[in-house]
Amino acid sequence: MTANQYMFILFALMIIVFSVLTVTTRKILRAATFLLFVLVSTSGLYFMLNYQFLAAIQLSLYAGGIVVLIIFSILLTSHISQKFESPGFKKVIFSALASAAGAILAIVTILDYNFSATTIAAKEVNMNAIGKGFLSVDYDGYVLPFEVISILLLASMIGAIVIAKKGGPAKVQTTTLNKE
Amino acid sequence: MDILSLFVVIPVLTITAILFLKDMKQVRVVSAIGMGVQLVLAAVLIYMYLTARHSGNTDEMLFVKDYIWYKSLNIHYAIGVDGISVAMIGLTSIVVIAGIFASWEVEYLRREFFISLILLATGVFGFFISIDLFTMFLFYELAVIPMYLLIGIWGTGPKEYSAMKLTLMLMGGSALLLLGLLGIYFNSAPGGGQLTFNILEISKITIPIAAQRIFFPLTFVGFGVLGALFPFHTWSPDGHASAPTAVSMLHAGVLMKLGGYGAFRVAIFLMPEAAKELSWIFIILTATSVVYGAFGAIVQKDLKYINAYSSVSHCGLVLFAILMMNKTAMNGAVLQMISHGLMTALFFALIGMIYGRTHTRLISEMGGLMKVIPFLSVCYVIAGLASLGLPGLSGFVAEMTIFVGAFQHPEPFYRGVTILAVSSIVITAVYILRVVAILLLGPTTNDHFTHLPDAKWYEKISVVTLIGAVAAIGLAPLWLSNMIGISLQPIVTKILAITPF
Amino acid sequence: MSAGIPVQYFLILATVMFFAGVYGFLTRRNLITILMSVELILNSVNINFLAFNRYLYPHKMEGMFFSIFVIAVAACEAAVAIAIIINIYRRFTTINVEDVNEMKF
Amino acid sequence: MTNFGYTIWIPLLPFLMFLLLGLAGNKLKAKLSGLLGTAGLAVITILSYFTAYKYFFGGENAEEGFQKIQAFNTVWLNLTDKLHIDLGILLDPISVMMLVVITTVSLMVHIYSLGYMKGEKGFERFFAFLSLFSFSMLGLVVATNIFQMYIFWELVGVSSFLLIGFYYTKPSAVRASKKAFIVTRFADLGFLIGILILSFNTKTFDFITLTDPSGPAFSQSTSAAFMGLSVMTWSMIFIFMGGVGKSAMFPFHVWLPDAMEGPTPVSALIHAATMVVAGVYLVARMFPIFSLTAPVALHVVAYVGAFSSLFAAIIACTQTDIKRVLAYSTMSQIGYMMLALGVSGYGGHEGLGYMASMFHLFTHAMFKALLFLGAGAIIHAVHSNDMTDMGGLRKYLPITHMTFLIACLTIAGIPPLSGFFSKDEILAAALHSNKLLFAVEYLVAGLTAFYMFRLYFSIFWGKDTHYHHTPHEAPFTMTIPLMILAVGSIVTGFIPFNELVTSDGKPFESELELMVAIPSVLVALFGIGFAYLLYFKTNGLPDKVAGFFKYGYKWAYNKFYIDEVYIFVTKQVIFRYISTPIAWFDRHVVDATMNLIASTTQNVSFRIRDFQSGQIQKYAFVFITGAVMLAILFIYFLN
Repeated sequence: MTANQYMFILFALMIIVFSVLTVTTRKILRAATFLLFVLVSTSGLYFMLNYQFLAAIQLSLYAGGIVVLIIFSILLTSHISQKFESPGFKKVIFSALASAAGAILAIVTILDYNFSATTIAAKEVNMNAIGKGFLSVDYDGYVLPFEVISILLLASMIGAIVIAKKGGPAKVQTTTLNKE
Repeated sequence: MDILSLFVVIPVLTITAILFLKDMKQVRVVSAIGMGVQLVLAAVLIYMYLTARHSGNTDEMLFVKDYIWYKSLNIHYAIGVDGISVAMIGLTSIVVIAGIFASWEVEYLRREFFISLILLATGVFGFFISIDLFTMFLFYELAVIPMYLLIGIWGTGPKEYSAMKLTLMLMGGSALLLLGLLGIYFNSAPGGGQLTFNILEISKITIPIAAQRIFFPLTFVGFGVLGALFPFHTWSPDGHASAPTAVSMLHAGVLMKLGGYGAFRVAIFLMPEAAKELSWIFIILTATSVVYGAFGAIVQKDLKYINAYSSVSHCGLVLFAILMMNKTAMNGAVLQMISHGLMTALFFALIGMIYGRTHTRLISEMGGLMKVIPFLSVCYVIAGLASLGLPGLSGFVAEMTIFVGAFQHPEPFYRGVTILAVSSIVITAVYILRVVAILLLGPTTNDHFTHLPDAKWYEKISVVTLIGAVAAIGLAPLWLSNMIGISLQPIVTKILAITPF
Repeated sequence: MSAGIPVQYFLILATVMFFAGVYGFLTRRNLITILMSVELILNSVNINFLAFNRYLYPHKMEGMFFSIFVIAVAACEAAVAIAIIINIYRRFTTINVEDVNEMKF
Repeated sequence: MTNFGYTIWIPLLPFLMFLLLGLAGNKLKAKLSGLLGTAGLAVITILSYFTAYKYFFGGENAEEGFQKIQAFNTVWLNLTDKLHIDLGILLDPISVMMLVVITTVSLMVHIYSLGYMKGEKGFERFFAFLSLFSFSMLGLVVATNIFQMYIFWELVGVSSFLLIGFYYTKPSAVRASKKAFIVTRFADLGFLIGILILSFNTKTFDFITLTDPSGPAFSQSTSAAFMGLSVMTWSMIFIFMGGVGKSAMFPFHVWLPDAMEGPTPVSALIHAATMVVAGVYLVARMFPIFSLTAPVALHVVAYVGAFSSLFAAIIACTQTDIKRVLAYSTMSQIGYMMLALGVSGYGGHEGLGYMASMFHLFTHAMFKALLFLGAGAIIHAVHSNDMTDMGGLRKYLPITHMTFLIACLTIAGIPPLSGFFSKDEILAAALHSNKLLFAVEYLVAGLTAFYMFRLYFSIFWGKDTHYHHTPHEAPFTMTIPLMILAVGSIVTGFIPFNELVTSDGKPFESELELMVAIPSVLVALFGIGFAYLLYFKTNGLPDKVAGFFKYGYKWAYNKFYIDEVYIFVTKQVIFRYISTPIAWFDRHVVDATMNLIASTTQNVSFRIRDFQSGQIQKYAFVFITGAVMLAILFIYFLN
């Protein structure tokens, strides 16, 4: 066993264990913490796959951004000490069965399939290539999705503000009340 | 622009004009003007048609125009008229203008009311000028939808129920119809080649008999639902009873004729072989309609129900005559459509006006109205006499043409059924006279009714227009009958050419 | 760095993560935990993309770009979702999906 | 051939008058509209007399008999290639005769009405309807084809309906008008079916073609048969059914007595002189077909006529409403005419019955109109219809008395009044063909004399009733028509009908048969004598006689309960056992089926609504399970 195999096993175990814990723990803040661990481990996998840029994004955006956002919303909406009531037995069984069946099917299929290793030389993924890829209109160029995603980000930003802004129907109601 | 498209364009322009009106009082004036123009246009069309025929134009359809609007399915906006369509357009324009005047005093959502009414008229006019099956179907649906709104919003009594029932049953009919039309479409080129929706082109070929046996009943029943074919007529009493006056007029007067016209133009014309083979089934159904509707009308208590059942009876006669498949009977069928359209519109107009005064439609609560509102009462008697087939009014002409035509059928079975249908004239007399006697004659029973006002000017216009048309057809039917007769020639030729299977 | 690890391992790992997310999506009642489950699912997809890209098509960059976009979309989605969740909380004082059934007939 | 084109104005003028009075009547002064109507009719009366003179004595026809002349004809409606409805004017002996009858009686009635209806509400409406009736009746008699006849047949039915129901606020009048229309309408159904069968077989409506003994109607006579009778026989029987209805023969007579609810001039015009004889006219019009191809149908005509005349005469003896007595008497006399047609043959002296029938029609129109108008004058004076309220009126109403007596003597068949001659011809015709019918008619002759004089004595003699107002003689507008008609009743018997109106248009010889005439006069005198005994002075005899025929009297008084049978059929059978179940069936079976389809759809959708629980996790579960299952299916089973 080489070192990177150990590393892989470590990350894999962490991901599996914490994923399962994320969806089963009955305390919400713990679930968020476990999710953070999963995301961090995933970024480790990205390093192993030699996608450093992506791993960095994973760390900063996911682990640093989204999880924090989630924790904030947890703090806004839930009592930290509150434990969920455990979901119904039937629900657990059936969901577990469905998920397990899906997982087994997928795994069996993956193992059945003969992946042929490629001999083509790997392309160096450096920042230069990524930058060019984003802004190029050639083959391997992603300027259109880039633009689209930027619009999407803007839209969701505005959307999030509008939706979350205090008011809406409730506010109209209060003002009319005040008038009276 | 060709004259036929104007029949669709003018209503649309009227609707647009109404949309931008500020003053609600102008709405009805604009509607009346728009539909008045339409009436004049119809007169011009009849004149142009007769002139064209007189000058020796023997085309099956005149004023034909053809624009493609959906290429991949070969759907055209194809229009053209023959004598039958021209007659029906004339009928429609008369009934529509009478309907506009009859609803002169609609207060609630007046703008929307007139828009729906004219939209309905647009659908009807479009239906009559189309010679492309798909376009025809489109206009047909266009006519049915406003009906739902008109009954559901401006109706009386259990209007939501009635509107829903009427629309759903008609939609059910049009579902069958769509199947039938698509069936025709996919069989329109049995030898290979471009499929078509064009009636004239389809009529030149013979649809395979196996397909006809499936699609003839579908098409016929689909149109038959609208034509109140037994046992699919039950939307008619409820629908009419709940509908506002003008809508009853348009519906019974014009929309039900779409059924008869379609059954003739599509079902029989395109699939005569199956029609001949299966006619006995529908002959029994329609003859049942005729007698059954008349008997049903005898014991009704509500004026509109009486008239609805009588419509079932009279419209049954239309389909009955169409199925006899000879020139005279079909001529009678078209005449009956026109005649029934006019006189039933008259009936509903009068019922609406009487209801507007007495606030009841139960005949048992009324009596002796002749003394109080003589004008309306006399008109009601005239309508009744037209309905029971008094010579000199249109009903007689139509019924006699049908009876004589149907009795020329070579097979004794059909002649026997004809005698059954003829017997309806007595039953009709019974229920008409019953109503007239209870409603109008005798002493005035209810004190509240002793000071009712007689007809206003717009009501007089509405009623007199219709009576004038009824009497004109009744007194001088020859030109109309000939105009229709000439146009029936192609189908008669087609029927005569049928080789029995 | 990935030498000696077959591609299947990555795929199996992603599968497990994916179905863990699915399980969470099915069983959780709290909207935020459901959102977390969705994040898990998205993550597993990313792993797959990258693994395929690295092992089978190392001369291309589609997998990586796709992952970047997925992450971006996930970020948007999380922002909007949390906004909605907070709004729901204000309205109903709960974020339990089974209690939020105004739209049900 | 002489030009008769102007005859188009004979029916057209009343029609224009109807439109004028009907549309603008309420704007005109009542008196003016009455005068207008009368003047219009006077004009066409003159035209008709002129036509009759020109036709019969124009000198061109006498040699080969009177031909049928089509004075005017236009196509009104095309039906099939061969069948078309025409409107036109056909002149032949019977139509010309009818023109004279109708215009004469109608003019008399118009003049009479000017006085009788004075001050009534709806005066101009009355004259409008009278004009409509005159138009329809004239159109009927001059019809060139059977369909034209049917058209006007319906129109006279409607005018009759309108005039019976003239007093529309009176419930009994409304009922009577409704009854008259529906009963005759039912009979017309038979007429129409007859026309359909006839035209299907002969391919023509035209009278000239139809009645031409070498025409298509006759070549068809041996064709298809149904239930033992030929098609022509069936069609003739059906057509005769129309005649039965219009002429109030048994069993369609029930409407006629009730029709007396109308104003009396109307009864005189429509229900005595003109419209009710339309049935006789119809049979006469179709006579060659009846006689030559459908003798069975002709027998039906004879027996129906004979039975009706006897039936009506018996009922007439028991009624007390004077107009009803006259109505039954009308029915009885029309039965005579029908019988005469039924026993007649075609051509020459064989056609004696035909001639007699037309002769009687002519004389009957005069004396029956006179009787009704006289009755109207009486009613006008005492304001009652019931003869038990009357008595000794001869002192107050001298002119009415004299004319009424003349009419009674005429109808009883006392020579030399006109009724004697025409009745004698009928009896002679019956004697030559059917002894049973002959005997029946003798009996009826006696009964007729009896009930007419019962009426006469009860009204003008008998007890001296005390009246609230002293009855006074009617104004001259009413008495002049009475006198004119009385003169008509006296002199028309001397018209040589055997030279003018015959079955084949050729004159034949006929003389008074004393063997028939003398007994018939004796029978009539016996009837008169019996009536004199019973009713000349008030005594208990009538009650004793009634007691003697106890049940017979009761049945006859109640008109043999035919009305009750009709009421049972309409009220019970049609309303209760046909219409009500059909209406119920429609609502609770047909419509309920439609509603069932709707409610089933609704129920099903309520059931399957649970699948759409609104719970996202359930959806997700179903989605994932489905996806997994589909994956398994595609990977392992469909690969």
